[in-house]
Amino acid sequence: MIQPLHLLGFLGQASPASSSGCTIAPGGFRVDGFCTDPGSLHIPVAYRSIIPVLVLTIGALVMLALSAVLPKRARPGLWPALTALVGAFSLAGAVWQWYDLGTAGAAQPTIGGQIFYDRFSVLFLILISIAVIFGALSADSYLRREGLDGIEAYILMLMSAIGAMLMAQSGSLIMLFLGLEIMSIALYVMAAYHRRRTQSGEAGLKYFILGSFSSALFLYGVALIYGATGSVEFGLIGNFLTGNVIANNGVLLGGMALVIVGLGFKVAAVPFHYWTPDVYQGSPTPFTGYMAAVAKAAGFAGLFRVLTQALGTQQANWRPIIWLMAVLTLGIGSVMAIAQKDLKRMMAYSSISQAGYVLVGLQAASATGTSGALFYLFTYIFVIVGTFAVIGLLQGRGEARSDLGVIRGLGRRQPLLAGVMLVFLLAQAGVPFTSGFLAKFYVIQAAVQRGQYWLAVIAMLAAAIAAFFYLRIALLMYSSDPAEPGPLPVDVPPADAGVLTLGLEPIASLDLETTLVIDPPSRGPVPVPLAVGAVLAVSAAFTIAAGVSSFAIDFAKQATTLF
Amino acid sequence: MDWAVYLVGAAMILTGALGVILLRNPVHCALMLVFTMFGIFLEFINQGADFLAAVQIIVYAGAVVILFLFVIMFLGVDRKEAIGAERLRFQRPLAILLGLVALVEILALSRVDHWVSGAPAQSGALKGAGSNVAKLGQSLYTGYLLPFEMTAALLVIAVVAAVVMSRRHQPSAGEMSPAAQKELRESHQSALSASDPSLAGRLEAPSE
Amino acid sequence: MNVPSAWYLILAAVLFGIGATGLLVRRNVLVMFMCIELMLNAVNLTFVTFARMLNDVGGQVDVFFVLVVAAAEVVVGLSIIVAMFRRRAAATADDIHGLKG
Amino acid sequence: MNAAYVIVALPLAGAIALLFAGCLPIRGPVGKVRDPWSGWLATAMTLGAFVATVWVWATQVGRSASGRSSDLNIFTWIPVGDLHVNFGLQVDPLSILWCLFVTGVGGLITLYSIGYMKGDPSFNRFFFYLNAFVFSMVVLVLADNYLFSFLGWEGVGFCSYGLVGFWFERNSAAVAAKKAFVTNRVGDFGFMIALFLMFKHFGSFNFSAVLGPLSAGHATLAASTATALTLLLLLGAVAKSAQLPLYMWLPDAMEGPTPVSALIHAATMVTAGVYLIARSAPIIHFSSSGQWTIAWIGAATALFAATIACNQNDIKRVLAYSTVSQIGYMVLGEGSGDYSAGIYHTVMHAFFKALLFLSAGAVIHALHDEQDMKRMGGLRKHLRITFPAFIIGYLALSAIPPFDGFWSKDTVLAAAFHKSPALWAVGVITAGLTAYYMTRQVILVFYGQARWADQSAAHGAAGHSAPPHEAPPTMTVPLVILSVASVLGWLLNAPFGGLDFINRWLAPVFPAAIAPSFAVHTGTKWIIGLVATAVAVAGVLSGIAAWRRQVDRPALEPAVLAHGWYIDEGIAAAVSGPLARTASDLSFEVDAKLVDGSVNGIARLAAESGRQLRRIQTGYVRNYALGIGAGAAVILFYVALRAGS
Repeated sequence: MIQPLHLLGFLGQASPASSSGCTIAPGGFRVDGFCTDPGSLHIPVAYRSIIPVLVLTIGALVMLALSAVLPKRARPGLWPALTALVGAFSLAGAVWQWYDLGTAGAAQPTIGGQIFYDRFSVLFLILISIAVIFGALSADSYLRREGLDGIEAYILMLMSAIGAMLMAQSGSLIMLFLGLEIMSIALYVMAAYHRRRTQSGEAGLKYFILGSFSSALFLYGVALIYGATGSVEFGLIGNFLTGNVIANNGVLLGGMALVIVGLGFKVAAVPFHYWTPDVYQGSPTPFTGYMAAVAKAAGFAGLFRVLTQALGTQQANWRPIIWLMAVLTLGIGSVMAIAQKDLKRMMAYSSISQAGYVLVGLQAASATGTSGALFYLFTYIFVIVGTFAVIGLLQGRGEARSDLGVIRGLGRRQPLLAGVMLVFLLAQAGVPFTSGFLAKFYVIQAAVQRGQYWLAVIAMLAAAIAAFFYLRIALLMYSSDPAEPGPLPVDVPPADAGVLTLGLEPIASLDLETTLVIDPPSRGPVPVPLAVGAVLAVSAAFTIAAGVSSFAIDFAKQATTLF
Repeated sequence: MDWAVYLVGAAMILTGALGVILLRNPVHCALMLVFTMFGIFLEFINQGADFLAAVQIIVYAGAVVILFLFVIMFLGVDRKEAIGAERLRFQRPLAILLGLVALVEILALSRVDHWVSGAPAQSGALKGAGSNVAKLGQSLYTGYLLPFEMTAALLVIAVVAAVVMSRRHQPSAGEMSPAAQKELRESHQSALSASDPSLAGRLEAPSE
Repeated sequence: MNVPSAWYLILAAVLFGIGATGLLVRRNVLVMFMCIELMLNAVNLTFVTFARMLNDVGGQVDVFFVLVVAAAEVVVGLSIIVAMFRRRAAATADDIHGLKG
Repeated sequence: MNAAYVIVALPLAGAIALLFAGCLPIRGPVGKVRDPWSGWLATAMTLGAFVATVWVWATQVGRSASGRSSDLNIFTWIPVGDLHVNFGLQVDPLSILWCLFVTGVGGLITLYSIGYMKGDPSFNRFFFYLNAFVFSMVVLVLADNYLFSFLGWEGVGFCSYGLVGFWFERNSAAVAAKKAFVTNRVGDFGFMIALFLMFKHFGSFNFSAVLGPLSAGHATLAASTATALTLLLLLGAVAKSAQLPLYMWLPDAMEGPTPVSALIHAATMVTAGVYLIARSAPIIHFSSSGQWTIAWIGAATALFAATIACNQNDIKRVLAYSTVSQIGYMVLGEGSGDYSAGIYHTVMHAFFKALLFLSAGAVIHALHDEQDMKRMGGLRKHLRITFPAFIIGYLALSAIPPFDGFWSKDTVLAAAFHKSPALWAVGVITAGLTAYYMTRQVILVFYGQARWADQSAAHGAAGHSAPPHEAPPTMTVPLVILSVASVLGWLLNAPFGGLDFINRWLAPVFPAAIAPSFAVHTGTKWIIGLVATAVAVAGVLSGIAAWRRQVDRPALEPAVLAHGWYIDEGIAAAVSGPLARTASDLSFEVDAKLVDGSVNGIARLAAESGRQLRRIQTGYVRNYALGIGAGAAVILFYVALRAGS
């Protein structure tokens, strides 16, 4: 059905097999299995492999151009609609890629060996496209409420998606690094986007400093791996390590360790998680959901690529590291979530704990573990984007409240909204008939298959602890409204007033720029905009559907092209 | 000759780096950063990376450090930082210990001089006929074509970010200045402590 | 007489360590940021040295991307810093701890 | 359409309808769908399920022994890879027996609740929970595989959690709910590990795949595997059925409304552990040490709980400890290898304990929520229906012939005697204690001075100046029905005259391959029966002697027993004592209602460690960077150790 598109020349050809290798002529270059002559600048570009990236790039540039042409106060809702449209095109492109690839075997690098065109990456392209659509739709009403509407947020969202896609597809450490930076830098700005909320600025700055630090560590790791193996391309590194035994593999292992640190930071694995609660709490709420979905997914895609494709031979060395990270992440995430008073912060720790399960799947280093982890990530974006969209609705203007009390009595005020939130909470708790149960089941099963009973026990214990606070939120939703004294809920976060004044003169010269509207939510029902409602409905429906049928796990299994 | 250049470069790099982390005035720090850049420049030259050396100077000394200085001046933060005082307990000794431990670990991993494993060149030989610039160019436009194109995304982000972060905001009705926010919070807290002292205590930020 | 490559690499490692330590001990956000630049430069030096040792052009090309990323990071980072510190020039990284727990 | 589906579908439909009844603008005779219509709906659904169960049972009876088991697939959940989970119903004698009394007793109690819960603001919610509970419980027993059964297992736990904390405005209710939740998580944890181990070993969760070959004698199981599985499943059973050492939640669970205590915490849910053990009999058969463990846990729990029951003053707590004790008997029977004896006692216990609880509920209702037996007395003149009902329940529980309890307990004791005379001795002593504490209860509540009168006078404005009144018919009708069942129910498995219906009914489930039959000599049986009766009568007489005239006898009420051997306090001191200040630091929004400073060790431990760990998250970005750097250094150190190998 999509066959005719093959005829279009501009889509390029999938690259021929390069495993046979070729000898590089003196002064020549090895590109994609083609051995170019010295001085040749020809490179075959398989455009089909980067359709979603192209769509997003062109979409972002067109939108920027439009914003210059259109009057300054353009029709509200135009930019989110366009962004969602671009996301939809990218999604369509990714789906086309999925069928274009068919059940091809092992992945082949294309475009100079810089990216892979395989179903593993297409799963992430689909995932990221969905996150863009959801992110744009759920951000619109929030940004308008906060008086932040404008095109920039959407451009940043598209750009970070490009970075994430490049990470997922990356075929070399440099491409991975570049994708990571594109994504992260856009996310730093998104975290700081609510400039009048000092918490948002704080989130952005902390994310930026720690992110740059971890990027530098990551980059040093890349350099060390490059030195040890002579290449930054995953395939070539893998081939080299398969064919050669390095007498002194210290530099290689050091590089591997630092790369794990850098990517572990992005996926918020303990002990590199410190930024997560602060940034998730401070960032504008819909962006938090988007960030949690995309950064985590892309970070894990990168980890899978590096550890299995490039360093698959080093399993004995990296599996214990990931094992320990998984245990710590599961434990600390669950335990610390219990002690939280702020809903966003609690969900941040919850997302840390969820990353632990994906790490369990990763450290199994098996097809089962990988497909379990892919399933986990794919279903998780619906849950986390939905959760933060609900929180965003409830907060009131200026994110006046996000303490646990804001959700009290929601079941009575807005049964549908509460029901949707309940689905998300149950999914995160891993209750059967939601996607969360199957996801946890698969990764734990992968651990059991590798004979790691203790890890399975720890993971289940963490799930048991975590169930406690998810259930607590759920119960809070369905308990009655307390008769509170009037002013109690207006909890202006201390940071908003005090953070930057410590040790300084009292704020004498007020600038209009840090003014913030703080308007706590009313006790009655909050309005649910159509776009957010659609996101919530689709997310909840998917969460249930993926929990009771097997289509999503089939999808994840078919995307497991790494083993 | 090699050794001389190396040693001069190394001295510049280390002096500059130590200067960045030890000097109290941020302007001086920025200038010491330039010093380090020049040291790197020398080491690049010494290793035959002529083109990169030039780019290094143009980008870092010409753009990055200037930007730093510009921001320092713009913010008016060219005053001294009290380096002696450290509010966070154990931060400084642990930081120095950590730096040393990490360095020792890297050296231990490389056994000081076993850095490479004899892997062959994969992207094309650096030595041999042809200029350094030509080789770089060819590699950049063939094997590294996609990353090269994608750096465009970075630049777009940089532009958008600068616009977002520096745009002035038009205040709208109902907005609250930080002072007013603070006042509101205090009034709530006094009201709270009047009604229930234990609650008010808990509303306060937890003890540090 | 050629300088053994290991010397360059050790120099880079030392520079990297100094940069990392500086990030941890300095309070001024701008200086912390300069320390990150030190770390990136150490990486650049490492790449160039490896490129020479391996006789591989790839290492030098990689430096390009580090440079571009560093430039973009500087622009974004400084604009965040400017937005946050415009009115409170003396504020340091330690003054930003409203979010915790 | 098989009627088995109806058993599951009706309570589910009721639960869904009640869930949305609050939101839908359907106008009933009284405004929206609310009391009492939601109660009638729930009752209709549960009794409908009972009718369907009877129908299924009737069709089964007509078949040969081997044809009574059938497997009905509902849908295939996950058909991928090596994991095939079908959700289906296994209709066999064991599951149908359980369904019969779950839906039957459940229907009666739902009916009773209409009167009991009248006027409660959360009337709908209560009946939603009841229907959801019945649904989960029938799923638990009808499921054809362990995983599906586990879902029901979790479901009943959730409903129990919600119902114990139904009046969560009461602090004690919220704490009790949390305690029940945490304790049950410990058990669920054992169950979950058992599931994984089972999957690893058998590659399936299906009863037919896991248990079929074993019970048919086609396969054997290594003793180590069998013991591991048995002990893990036992951990789940122990938590759910409130056996030692995880019994503490059940007495506290009496904070829930009394019908809930009757339904969930006496008749049905707490027997889920008994069901699980019975269902897993083919596995347990291969673990001799597992059998001994089960038997001794049952015997020890029976005795231990009975001693505590002797000194409780709360009318419901006496019954709660008695429930713990009686479930001990059931477990003892199963551990002794006579599964049908344990199940027989389960069914009889469902009748008379539900009766006792509902009667106690009527008493509490009559006295306007008074639960302290020391403030009752003389009620026999006022409660003309409740009193005889309670007496019947009392005689049955005390194992006085010819009431239900005597026959079933006698069967259990015979099996225990066969297993080991020591087990039997413990059982007999417990029987004496049981008769004693029940006599004490009856005397304190129904005889002697009417102490509630002066209490109400002393309390003055407490509002119950009116004399105690008998409950409405919705409450008394179930009492009458259950009374009849408590008098005549034993005929279901009478040891003579070919009346051993339950034994024969269950025979296909426990073939000789996994439950070797044994015969106790008829003479021995007589002696066992006579001894038990003598001991019970002695218990009754000593109870009368001790409590006939006095209400307070400190010598007979040592504090150590009134406080349940100080187990709770001990745990509180050991686990959560040092953590006492935690509560105030937990979310203040929540802690007013759900978290308090009392005995919740595990939750406290987690919360306290979370609180301590929060200190790491200082908010200083440089601290964070240090943490990241330290993490990197640790990993580098690790790879440095491994390098070169």
